[in-house]
Amino acid sequence: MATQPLPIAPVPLTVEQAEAMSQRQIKKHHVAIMLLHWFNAAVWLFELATGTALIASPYFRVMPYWYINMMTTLFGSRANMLHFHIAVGILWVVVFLVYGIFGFRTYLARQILGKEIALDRDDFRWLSIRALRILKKSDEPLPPQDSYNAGQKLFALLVYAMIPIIMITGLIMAFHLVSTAVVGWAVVLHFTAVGLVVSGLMIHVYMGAVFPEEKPAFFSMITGMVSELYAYRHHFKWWKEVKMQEEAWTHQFQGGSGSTGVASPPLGESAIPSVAPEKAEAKRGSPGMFRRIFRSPEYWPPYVAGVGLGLTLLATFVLMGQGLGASGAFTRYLVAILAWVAPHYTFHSSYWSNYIQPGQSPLIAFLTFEIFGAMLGGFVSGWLAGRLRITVDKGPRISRRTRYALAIAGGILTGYGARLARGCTSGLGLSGGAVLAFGAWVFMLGVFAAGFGGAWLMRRYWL
Amino acid sequence: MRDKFTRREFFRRSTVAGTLATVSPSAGSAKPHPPGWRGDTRVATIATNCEMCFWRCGVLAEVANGKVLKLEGNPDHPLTHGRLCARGNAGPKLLYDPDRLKYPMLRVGERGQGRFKRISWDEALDFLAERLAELKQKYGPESVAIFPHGVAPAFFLTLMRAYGTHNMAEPAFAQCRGPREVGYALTFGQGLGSPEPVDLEETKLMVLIGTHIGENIFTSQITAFAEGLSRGAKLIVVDPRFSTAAAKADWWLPIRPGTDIALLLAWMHVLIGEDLYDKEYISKYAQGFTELAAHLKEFTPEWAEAITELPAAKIRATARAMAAAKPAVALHPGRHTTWYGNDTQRARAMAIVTALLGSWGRKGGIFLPTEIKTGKFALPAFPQPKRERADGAGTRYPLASEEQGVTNGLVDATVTGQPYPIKAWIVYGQNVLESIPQRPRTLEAISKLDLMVVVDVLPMEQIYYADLVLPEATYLERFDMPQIAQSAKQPYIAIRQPSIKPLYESKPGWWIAQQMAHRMGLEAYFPWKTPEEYLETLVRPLGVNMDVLLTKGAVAFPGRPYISDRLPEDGPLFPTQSGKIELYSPLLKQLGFDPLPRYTPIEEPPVGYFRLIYGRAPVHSFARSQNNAWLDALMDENVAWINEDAARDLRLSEGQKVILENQDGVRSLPIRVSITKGIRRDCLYMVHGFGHESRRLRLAYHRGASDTGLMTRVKVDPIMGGTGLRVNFVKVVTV
Amino acid sequence: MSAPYFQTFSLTTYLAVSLLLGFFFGFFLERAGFSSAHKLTAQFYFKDFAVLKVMFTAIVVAMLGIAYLSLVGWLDMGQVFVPPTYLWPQLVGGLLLGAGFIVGGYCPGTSAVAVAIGKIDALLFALGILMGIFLFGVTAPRITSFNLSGYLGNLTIPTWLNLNIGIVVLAVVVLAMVAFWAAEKSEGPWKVFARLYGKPSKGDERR
Amino acid sequence: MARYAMVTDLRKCVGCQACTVACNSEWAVPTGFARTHVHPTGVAGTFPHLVSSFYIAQCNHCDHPACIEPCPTGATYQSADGIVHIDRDLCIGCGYCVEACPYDARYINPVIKKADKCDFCWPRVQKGLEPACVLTCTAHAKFFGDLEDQNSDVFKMVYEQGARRLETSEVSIGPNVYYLGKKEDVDLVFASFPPHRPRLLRAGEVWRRYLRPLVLGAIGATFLGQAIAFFHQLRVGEDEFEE
Repeated sequence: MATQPLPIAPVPLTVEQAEAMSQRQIKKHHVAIMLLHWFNAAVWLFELATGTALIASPYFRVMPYWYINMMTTLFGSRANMLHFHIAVGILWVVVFLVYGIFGFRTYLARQILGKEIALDRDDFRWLSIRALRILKKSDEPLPPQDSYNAGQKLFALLVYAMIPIIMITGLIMAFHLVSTAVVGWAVVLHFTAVGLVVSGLMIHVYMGAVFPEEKPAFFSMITGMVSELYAYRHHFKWWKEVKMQEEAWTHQFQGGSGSTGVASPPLGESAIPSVAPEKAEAKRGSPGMFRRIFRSPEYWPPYVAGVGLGLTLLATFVLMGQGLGASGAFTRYLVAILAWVAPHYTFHSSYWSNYIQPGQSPLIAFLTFEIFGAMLGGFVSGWLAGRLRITVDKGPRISRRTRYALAIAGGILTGYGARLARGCTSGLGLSGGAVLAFGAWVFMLGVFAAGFGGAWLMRRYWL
Repeated sequence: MRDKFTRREFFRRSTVAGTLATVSPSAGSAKPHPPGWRGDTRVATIATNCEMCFWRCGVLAEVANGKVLKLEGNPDHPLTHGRLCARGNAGPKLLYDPDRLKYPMLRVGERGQGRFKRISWDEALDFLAERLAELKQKYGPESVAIFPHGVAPAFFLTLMRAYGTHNMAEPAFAQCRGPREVGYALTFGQGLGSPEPVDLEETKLMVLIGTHIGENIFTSQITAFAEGLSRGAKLIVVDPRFSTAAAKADWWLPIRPGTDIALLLAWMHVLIGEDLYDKEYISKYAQGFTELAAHLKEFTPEWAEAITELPAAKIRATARAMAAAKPAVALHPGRHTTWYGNDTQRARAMAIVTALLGSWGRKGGIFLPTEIKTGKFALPAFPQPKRERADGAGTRYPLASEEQGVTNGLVDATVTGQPYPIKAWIVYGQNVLESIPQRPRTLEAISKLDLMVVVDVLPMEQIYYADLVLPEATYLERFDMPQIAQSAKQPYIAIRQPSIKPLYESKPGWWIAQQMAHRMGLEAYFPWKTPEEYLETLVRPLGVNMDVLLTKGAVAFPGRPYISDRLPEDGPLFPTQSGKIELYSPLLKQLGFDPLPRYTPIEEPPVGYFRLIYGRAPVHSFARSQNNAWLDALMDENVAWINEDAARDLRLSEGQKVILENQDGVRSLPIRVSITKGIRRDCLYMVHGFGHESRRLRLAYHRGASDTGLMTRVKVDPIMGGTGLRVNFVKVVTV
Repeated sequence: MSAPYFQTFSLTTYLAVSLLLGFFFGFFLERAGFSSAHKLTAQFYFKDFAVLKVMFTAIVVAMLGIAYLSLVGWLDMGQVFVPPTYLWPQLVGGLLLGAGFIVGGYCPGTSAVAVAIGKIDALLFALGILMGIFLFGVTAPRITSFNLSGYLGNLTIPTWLNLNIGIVVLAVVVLAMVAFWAAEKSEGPWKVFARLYGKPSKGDERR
Repeated sequence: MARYAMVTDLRKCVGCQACTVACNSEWAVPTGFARTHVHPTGVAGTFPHLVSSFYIAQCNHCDHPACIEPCPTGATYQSADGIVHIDRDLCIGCGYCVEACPYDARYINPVIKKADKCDFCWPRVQKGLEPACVLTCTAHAKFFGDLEDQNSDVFKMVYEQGARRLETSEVSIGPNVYYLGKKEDVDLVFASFPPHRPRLLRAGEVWRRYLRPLVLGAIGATFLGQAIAFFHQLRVGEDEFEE
């Protein structure tokens, strides 16, 4: 079957071709996606209905009072309505999570990470032309579209961006997570995100359910299939892709007997050429000052890094009245976990309750945020220097599993030692050393003594 | 179009709608508690009295399944009528204080390290009985000294008297009320007792000399003080500091500290000089008036102005105001009155002014106590101690009370070994390191002891030096000797009964005394099994129905507060040697002291030093309540009041942390500075009871600074042994 | 108003500043190579004294800064936190931490940074730290006496030697110079120690 | 209907904080928080004529409360008798009301994570008991009652003895806690603790200034676009897409 070259744009069809095409059905939506879509639609219906009724403050109100009051009496009390709203919200989050965790690669990856909803040049032109056509400013034909046209892509991007915000802020408000200030912001962000989605939702519903041209799209969300003609007319690039896949599929099984000998490379994503990073770099010409300092993989000379660290330490003393630290942060994270896992034990244990201020989570402290910042700093510096790689630092002569065991054992010793000394190399060594605390220098003596002493015993594991 | 359905309309309708939808009308904040219920738990209400300080206000404890939910004032209490101060309300946080002493502990390691091992009650009591027997045999029973405080040790003192020692001393005398009791007893033949019989709600003029009513909170006294003020009574406040009371005063006299006697003498001079005193009252009841008048010749207001730095006109004006209001003048005798070592003479002077105004036993002045005769147990005679009292009461300090004792006298005896060595201390409910000044001396005394026992509720600093520590149950968990308040306008008997079983292994005082009596063969002195039985015997002669007492918590009796309603069986009006008010005291003359109060100048603070004065805060009791979570949240540390100009000279900024160093070089913990106009330049004021050194008091440890720590110098009152505490000077050392 | 300024910060600013300071802390640590266990442990095998150099430089810079600013009166030392000295717990704690360092390859701060750039062993080291801290929390009540022994309050070296702070600062700077000289000179006489552990392994040059 | 109010007599009040602790105890307010506060004014005036008093702060149950409007869910509402309630089941603890109250009478209870404030001990009053602070006041300086009942203490004190409300020209929303006492004392208290203008949380400000216009703009724009498309479709007619 000779394969004619496929046209690059939809050409007018003869009636027979159109008739044939309209009979054939192409699969557009996977059943899981359809179920998710209608579940989502139902959730949005309930949540919008109760949500707008819940907002009673004139600052935020969107619905008139008669509506708010009607819904209140419907649910018996505003508290019941809130609990209903939260219950549906949680169900929504759980379902999406289940989809996200288990179905990610099969259903959502293609859409989110693939290029299915990525806007390209055609899409932008489509948007501008469509608007101008309605306003009678131009009658150019609409550029070919992917499986989702530009408008649908825009709405999909909006929804994928806003849904996490709505979910997170919703949970924060429902369970008063983190702090009051955060809940205050969550209220505002929740309303904004919902508002923006609603702005897109109107067109989505209008286009889907009301606009005649798009009627097949509406039914495709029920049957999962669209007619080839509709695909050809409205989503040409997607139609072409499906066509090429069909040919490749048939070719692979029928034409493989070697007659033509030339097997056209199978289409599909894997064929995307991957450009080796080194080559990419060379291409960009000689590295400038910024790149040489920050992007080069070599470490900085210790004195320069030392001065940088020293100035940061000084700034910390000047601003915060205390030095940098790390082991304290680990302790607070542990207490937070313990308080969450076994609150009774933590509150009553003589040691852990020292870290708990009544009415404040142990995470709200200088050290916890500082160590988190340190990880960010490390990440950025590692990223700039190209050192971001999931690796393991281990001596050449030992296996990974031994290294992991050593790391954990070393960690336990360090954790215990740090608490005993009330600080670690950064908290007590650096900061204590800078203020010339007597204990700090004794502590550093201990660290280096054990370090050098133990080195001989551990030489097999590191060298 | 604007929704005409306005917001307020919306809410009114939604509430109505809410009701229509048969949701309970007050849907929303906490559901109402039906009577006898709190939320959904059945609640029992137990009437007892409070021990967060020594006023013992009436308290109702709401208890549900073994837990005290809330304390509230007891409306049936004859003195406090349902009112309760901040500390009273914070009782549950003492009961459930995680740092409480939980089980008996025996010292391991050196004294001062505070290292103990847990032992059972039997082991502890056997250990104590054995050591007491050993001490009695080696050094005699008098070698054991007891430092009690409050009502809890009452039964234990009976035990120790039966053991054979009379060396007992509580700070209530030599560090607090001593001088005033002795001064008024020398003048009117009887002391004042507690609650003070000051008729504040009926008075026309109140005079407070160094008494911080409003910062020192005794609930019923505050109610009377406030009622009096709102009825238009005038107020004179004599205080170097602009206290809460001074803020309400019509005359605030910012007197130079230590010169109160000069002011009082000047007042007497004006009252007698301008013939304003109550002539009829004095001629009828007093003697020694002529010697007094002669004595006052040259103590003119002008003379007093030079000493007290108070304008003579103001002294004259206040004297005349008192004369105008007499006899309804309530000259408050004060409560903590051990200030400069001449305190008994000052109390005498205040008593004489009260007499000149004729307000003793008169409406609006100082009313008289009414005796209540309670029942007694026929106990065998207590053994007569062979040697005299070690604390000098009756010997070194002739007029010191032998019933309350002189704490600093006992400390001196232990340090010097004179008149005989003291080998054991039993500190029961007292904080010897916080209430007795000269802390190094007390520690030196403790180092000389063979045995140091502490019975307490909280792990104060002193347990670090104790050999044996016994945990006592708090006032909400125990029976105590009932309060017989004879100095209230309506005398009453009020009981303390447990609202829940003692927590952890803490035990009530009566149980400890009874157990020790069995081990020491002194059962004869405890002829009752249960405290209810004891109470029954005590109350029977009063004809009080036990059930009413147990449910209401207190029963009042008709009072005879004024001279006019005295009955013959109340005994002589003025039980002095002469049977009259002794303006001139022959007893003092006979003991070699000034029969008439005289102003003797006291040492002034050296340049750069302030005189350390101290006082109370409304949310704390002495040094006891700093570890109470609710009270700590309201005031977690004390601050040092410093005059604005003095602070400017020292370049101090508000809230800055400084260290105070006294004349002997002793330094305090860091304390914040509070710069104010409301204190004289030469004084520095701080609230007593902070700067705790006990690491086991997690909320109170090292919070604020300790005034007692800075009191390394005292001036002992020769008449009754009280320790004048306001003789220490401090300078500010910036950190 | 004299530094430190944290009292005047609102909670959000306080936390934001903490985050920012932490960012630079992590950034410089990673820049110095402290995110690699090899670079950190190389120190104990006399191959690369980066740890000593960076830490000592940081201490000297901060110490000079603090001494100067408090001298000028801008930094109010009264409000600066000086870690209290618990002599024996800190000595034993140091030994334990040193041992943990050589066995595990990191210390708490550097392990956090190493985790950030993807080191799995650093992640396990961090989990180890949490376990160690939990172990301490559980055993703390039993070792309180040791845990509080050797308490010398907020003792600083100047007060310990009762020397003027200026002299002590100078001494530390000199000590640092000597240490740096010795580290640089490790090619010289100290090389014998390096030979003790044989020539550097292949993986060493690059990291 | 009633109009409940409270009067504090500063001549009698000695600032002993019994009210604060009794209230905390009655309503299990977490340690470190309180529904009513006692703020000393410190010492003012010139020696020797000095002035000092106490400001007893609590919810004033204002005639026109500033805390009801910003509450997103309408959890806080004012019943006809003037008492401002909080529906704990409906409150999400967002803090808008706390920021809005000019008298800082509200706080977020960290244990139950809801807004909390003095509600004049409404459950006790319903049972015929006095509010906890009024019962325990050692100086008998606090009075609670119905302003519309002629022979109540509060009526006499407000309308006959001239008890005053803490209001300024800037903020006058009709607080119903009145203060009685010497003129200089009450003036000092009012001068030391003026109510601040009702504030909106910064999140609220951002919402009002940027986010709300953004959302309304977006919805408006898409609605407009869709409307035009709809009319266009009507005009052009249903060119049914041949199936």
